[in-house]
Amino acid sequence: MLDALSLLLIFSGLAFYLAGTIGVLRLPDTLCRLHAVTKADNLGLGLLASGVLLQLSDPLQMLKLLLIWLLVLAASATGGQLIARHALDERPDQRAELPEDAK
Amino acid sequence: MPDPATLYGLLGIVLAGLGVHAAIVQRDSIRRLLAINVMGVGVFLVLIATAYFGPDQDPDPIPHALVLTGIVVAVAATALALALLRAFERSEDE
Amino acid sequence: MTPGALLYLDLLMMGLMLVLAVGALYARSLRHAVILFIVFGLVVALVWARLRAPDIALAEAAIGSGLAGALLLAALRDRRRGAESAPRSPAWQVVAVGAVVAGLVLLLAWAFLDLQGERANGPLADTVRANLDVSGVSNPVTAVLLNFRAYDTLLELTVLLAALLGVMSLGPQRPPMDAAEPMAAGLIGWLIPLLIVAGSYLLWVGAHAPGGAFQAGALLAAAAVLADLGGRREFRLPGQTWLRLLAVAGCAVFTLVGLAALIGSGVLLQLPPDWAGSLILLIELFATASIASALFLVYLGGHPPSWNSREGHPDA
Amino acid sequence: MTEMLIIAVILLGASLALALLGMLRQRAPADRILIAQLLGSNGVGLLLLLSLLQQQSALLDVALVLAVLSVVVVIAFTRGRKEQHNA
Repeated sequence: MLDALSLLLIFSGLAFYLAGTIGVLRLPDTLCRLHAVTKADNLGLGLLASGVLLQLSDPLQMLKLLLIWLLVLAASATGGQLIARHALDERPDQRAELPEDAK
Repeated sequence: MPDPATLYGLLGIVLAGLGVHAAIVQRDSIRRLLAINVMGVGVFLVLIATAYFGPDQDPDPIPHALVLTGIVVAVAATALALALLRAFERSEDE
Repeated sequence: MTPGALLYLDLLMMGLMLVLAVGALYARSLRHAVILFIVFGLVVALVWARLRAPDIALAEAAIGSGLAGALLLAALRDRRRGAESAPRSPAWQVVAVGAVVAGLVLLLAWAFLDLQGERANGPLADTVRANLDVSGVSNPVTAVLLNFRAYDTLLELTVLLAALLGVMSLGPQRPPMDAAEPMAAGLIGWLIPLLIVAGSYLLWVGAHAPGGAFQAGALLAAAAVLADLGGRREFRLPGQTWLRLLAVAGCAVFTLVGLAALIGSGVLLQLPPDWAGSLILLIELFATASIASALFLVYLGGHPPSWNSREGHPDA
Repeated sequence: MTEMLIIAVILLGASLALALLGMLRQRAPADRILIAQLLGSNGVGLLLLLSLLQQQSALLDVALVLAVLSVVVVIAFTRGRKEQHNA
């Protein structure tokens, strides 16, 4: 039962990872690809990590898993911003397509 | 079914070969440094592959310790080479 | 688990490594080449994990990719724009060298496959496992590094020190970076304590699980490099004189312990089994500090600015 | 369970490889930096699955270090460029 639930979570996580990859391959510009990678992969990792969590018995390891997920979440949010700004510095033309308050 | 140790070992040899080739063919010194580092990874890969005995068996710890040492020495050598390069470029500017 | 079941994963990872290596070696733009090399290092760390070498995966992620990457990117920043693309050898040389190297690779591959038949989990590995109780630690890699082959590790610390001396004698440090924009600074601000905690954890856990002085030192050095990237070189770091002292301390403590063992047992670096655990922890503590400060000082790329005035010829 | 985990690991590896190769086609440097971010999240997932599969809890530590270091790499990339513009 636990195994089945765990696998369900892991495979739903995989679906999000795959969606992120398809986004990377199909989306037209850097900012969209950035969006695909950060959003899909964070959800994917969250689901996958909860699936793995069910298989662990040591509370310390569970805590570590939670820490890893929070870290990736926070890091990709800020890291994504940094990369986006970097992309805009390099391709100022993309800035024109942004909504007014994001410039 | 090919054994992963054999596959990764062969890849290590190929990577080392690519590193040697690029180290000779490339003229740019930073590129040569990259090449020497890729060569090193190839050698490490051969070592770790020979230490691997399947998913259920503990690997041989001695090559692991060797490679760990090797990684630190490689980065120290890279740093020294980059400092030499910088000193050289500075002296060329003068 | 059925052997060979992960074959498809292996093939994927091998393909990736090859593509990234070729990219890192032959990319037209040097900047792309460096980025690809760093990404290559991250993939290699995954491969180490796959080959049951977590000790090395930790070191590769921290040193092979992180620190080496920071060094190379700093070197790129130093370069003049015009020096971006030095010429490559003429095509006939590329092909000729390629043919010779291909021959060598085939020869080596043949030798490797020939030896592969009689490969066994060697007698040395059995010796290590049989003597693990007297080593003072239960992680076999740490036992080899700090007890059975302590010579190698002592000499390795010396190599690191020699590299540091070389770097410091070659010229002044890079000027500090500008202060980072608020968002990057915020990210750096909470990553640094996390790296310090993770480093201390790896040092402690190294006695019985993957981790130890090298990984811990590398993470601490990464924390210092991050502070530098944020434009705050002196941010709560020990002063540079202290860093230099710490860089020597690892070698010094290691040598002293080795000499004490020489007096006690008549053999240099032969740790007494009852004390080995605590002595290894002592050595590792100082080795961690040494590795961290040496790697950071090496990253700074020269001697401190205060030395210029003392020499009387400021070279800027 | 083990068979399903192996399938999951291979799928995740394929996703990682495809995304990396797709990213390599892009010319913009920002896309290359995105690769580090991508390796952070996908690599961490791969390591978690491998830790279950190989019964090696140490791979959780590797996952943690990979997650932190991929952010360090992203910062080093983005900082690097800024400095070059100012120079």
